[in-house]
Amino acid sequence: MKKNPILRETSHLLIPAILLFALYVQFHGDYGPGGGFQAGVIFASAIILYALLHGVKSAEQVVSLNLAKTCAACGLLLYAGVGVVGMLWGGNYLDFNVLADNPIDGQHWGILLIELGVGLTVASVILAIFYAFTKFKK
Amino acid sequence: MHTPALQVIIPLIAAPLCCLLPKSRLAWLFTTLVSLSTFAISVLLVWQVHSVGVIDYEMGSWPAPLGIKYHIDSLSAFILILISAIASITLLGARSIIEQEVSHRKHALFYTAFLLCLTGLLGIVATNDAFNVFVFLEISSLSTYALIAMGRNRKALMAAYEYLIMGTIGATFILIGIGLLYMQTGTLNMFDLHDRMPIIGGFNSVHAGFAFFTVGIFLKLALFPLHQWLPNAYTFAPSMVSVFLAATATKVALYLLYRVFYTVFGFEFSFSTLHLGAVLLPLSIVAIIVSSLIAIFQSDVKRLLAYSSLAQIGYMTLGVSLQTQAGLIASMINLFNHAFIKGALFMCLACLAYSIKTTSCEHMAGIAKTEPCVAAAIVVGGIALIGLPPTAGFISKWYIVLAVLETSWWLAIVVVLTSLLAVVYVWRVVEQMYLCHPIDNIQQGTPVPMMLLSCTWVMIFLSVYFGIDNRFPVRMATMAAEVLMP
Amino acid sequence: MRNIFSVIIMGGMYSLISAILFVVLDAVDVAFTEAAVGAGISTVLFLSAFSITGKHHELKRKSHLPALLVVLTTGAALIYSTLDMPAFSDPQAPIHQHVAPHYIEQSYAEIGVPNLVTSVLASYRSFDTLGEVTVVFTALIAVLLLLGAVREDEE
Amino acid sequence: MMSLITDLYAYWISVLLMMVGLYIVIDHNNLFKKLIGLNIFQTSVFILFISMGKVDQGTAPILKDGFETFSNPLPHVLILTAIVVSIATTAVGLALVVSINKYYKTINESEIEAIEREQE
Repeated sequence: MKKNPILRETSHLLIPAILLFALYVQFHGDYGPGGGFQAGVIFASAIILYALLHGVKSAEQVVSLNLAKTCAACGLLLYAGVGVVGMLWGGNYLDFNVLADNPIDGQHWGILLIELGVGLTVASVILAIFYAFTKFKK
Repeated sequence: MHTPALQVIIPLIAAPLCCLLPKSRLAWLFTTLVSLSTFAISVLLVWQVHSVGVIDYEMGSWPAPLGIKYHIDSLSAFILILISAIASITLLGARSIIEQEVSHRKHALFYTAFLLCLTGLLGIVATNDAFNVFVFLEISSLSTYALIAMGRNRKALMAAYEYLIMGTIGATFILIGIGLLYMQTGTLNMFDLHDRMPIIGGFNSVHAGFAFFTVGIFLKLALFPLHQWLPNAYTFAPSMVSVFLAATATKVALYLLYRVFYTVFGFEFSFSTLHLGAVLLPLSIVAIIVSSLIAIFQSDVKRLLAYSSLAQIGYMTLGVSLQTQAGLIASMINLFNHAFIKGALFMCLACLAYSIKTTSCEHMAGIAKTEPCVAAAIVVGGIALIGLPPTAGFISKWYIVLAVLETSWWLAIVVVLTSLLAVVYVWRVVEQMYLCHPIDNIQQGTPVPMMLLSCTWVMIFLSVYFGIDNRFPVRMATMAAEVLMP
Repeated sequence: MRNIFSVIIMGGMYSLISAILFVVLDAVDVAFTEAAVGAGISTVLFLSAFSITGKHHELKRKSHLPALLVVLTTGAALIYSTLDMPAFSDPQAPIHQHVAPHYIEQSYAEIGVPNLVTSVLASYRSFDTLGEVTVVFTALIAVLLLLGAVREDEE
Repeated sequence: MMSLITDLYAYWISVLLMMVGLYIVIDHNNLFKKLIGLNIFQTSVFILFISMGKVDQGTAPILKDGFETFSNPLPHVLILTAIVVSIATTAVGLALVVSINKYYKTINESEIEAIEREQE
């Protein structure tokens, strides 16, 4: 696939659109279908598409396996950390009501942050698993 | 107080941190500290349960059927302290042997997987939400598959794959069971499920849900005839993983059995309406006899102990099948004591694996001369496994025989006779160690590191200590049985 | 089917069709995920694993009886369980009574998010979702343990 | 009888699919196909869950003016989690299959068993 010019050119058009769509899904999850998980999958698939067309090596210059692993850990830490913040500010674990002055705002902040954590972890885990498979030598 | 949440959250947060650590020794130190702190918290929980009674903790401050609730009663606290204690002792001794058995670059990931497994097991025990159990079950299972596959023999991969297939079928069956119950009750909280169990109509789904729970839990518990995955998994896993799994994984499945059949379905429904006892009793007896017989003919001691574990699981379910409070107490005491005894014995094998690089019975010939400390530990552990005084194994057997005598005398004879089978397989190993001459001259192995040896002896000490002073497990088991069978 | 490649593609199609089914059953979030994960990512993973292992000739099992027995028993248990289930899409079914009405009626006042799935997923049952993210993370750790480091050994 | 079929056909379909998936898992020799069967089995369980949550005349559970009946959101949430768990299991299973293939040069269960028996 690497040598097919049509595929390569279309990918230049497609990949930014896919990334943008991933961000839309991430932040529009409160109002329509979507959320961190779906956004993460779409985000990862854009980079996987890039890797398929331009080779895993050049994709790894953008996001390396190690970076993906670190991001996955950070996403999980972000999620768990939001819960700890709720605990420190006087609520139970994962209590979002205490995150802001009124409960509704607190819930919004909490959901936004944990969805970010979900998206980050899912995108980087899927990418890292894809790398691990493609780089595996028989 | 946030103790119930912290119990699970601390290892959960520690896992992603651990995988970022660069140095293997640092990862080990970090993991050990984390598991020691979970142990401290579980001690605190036991103390709290003792002084103030049951602890409820609402995740996200949402009340129970809406959100997820943690519920720590004496049963949960009992199992939590068992898991975290075993994890701590295992990890303290684990560094040298893991350095030998697992390739150096994988260490940080290996300890991360260990922490995740610990998180999963603790989460299953602490939670009071049926679906949450499924999620944490999968966390612990997935990390277990990876840990088993780290064994050096390529058979470890196949063992892990088999376990993955069987374990996933089991978990999916549990998921179907949860779905059927949820359909008839509209809730996922365990107490709520019990209260809203349909009185008229919807019996079929509840019965089928019961059946799916039974098969799923039996698969995870490795109860005969669903045990095929266990011997290979225990035999080919890295030594320390065998120690941890043998001492905790099936115990958590047994906890799940108590919870589902006593708390969710209720004693009356499980045993009077649906005759769970009539299913459990023959399966337990067959498990005890068949597994003990197979254990006698094993040439690898690790596999021998795996089959002996299957027999011990039989004793635990036998206690449940008696349908009395005494039987339930006996089952829990067995669970607690066996975790330490089997953990200790597998740890002895870890010492041998470090020293002479094998656990096969014939290579252990004459080991008493070169490794006297390890050989002595195996003898004490073996005595506990058979159930002779003054070890914890004796207390287990004592309680089970007493409970069995309440119902029938011939069952008591079966229990005593099958203990004799244990004498046979333990004697085979002891004879090999003390009375046989070494088969060749490669016996002079690497000396066992102090840390590993002393942790082994701590486990051995505990499995003798709970035979002399059995107040803690007996009191906890009695309290737990009173919660389950009021 | 003998050809693994077509089996994988058919598996992807099965996921895609079930995603359509989920849309029909009003579960748009689930459909979205199933299409992205079941039809997308899992097919990609299967294909990349397949490209490593390559083709192997098939061996048939001699006896299908044990599998058939297990499957028929399971199926019979499930059919039996459906017999007194509430009718499909019955609004009076117990599943729609206890907790669900609270989510539908109160959640906007309590959380302020119109997508009920999001508010249940990210707030009421956010601890489950934390577990879910941990499962994903566990999968990464397991795959790296199995594949990543093996490669490094050889270098 | 007729009402039984119209009431319950949705569940029966998912039961049938589950049986197919489970059969593939247990019966097939090829480690790949076992995983695909596991996927089918789990996806069918998801269909069962989602069909439980459907309400007659209901719409997707997203609040909007003009809609009053919504399907039950809780099964959707549970299945979202379960889908993630299933892909995680698949990924780990595939990693195992690939490693098994590396060390045994085959992914047929009976061939692997034969290799092991020869060694002993």
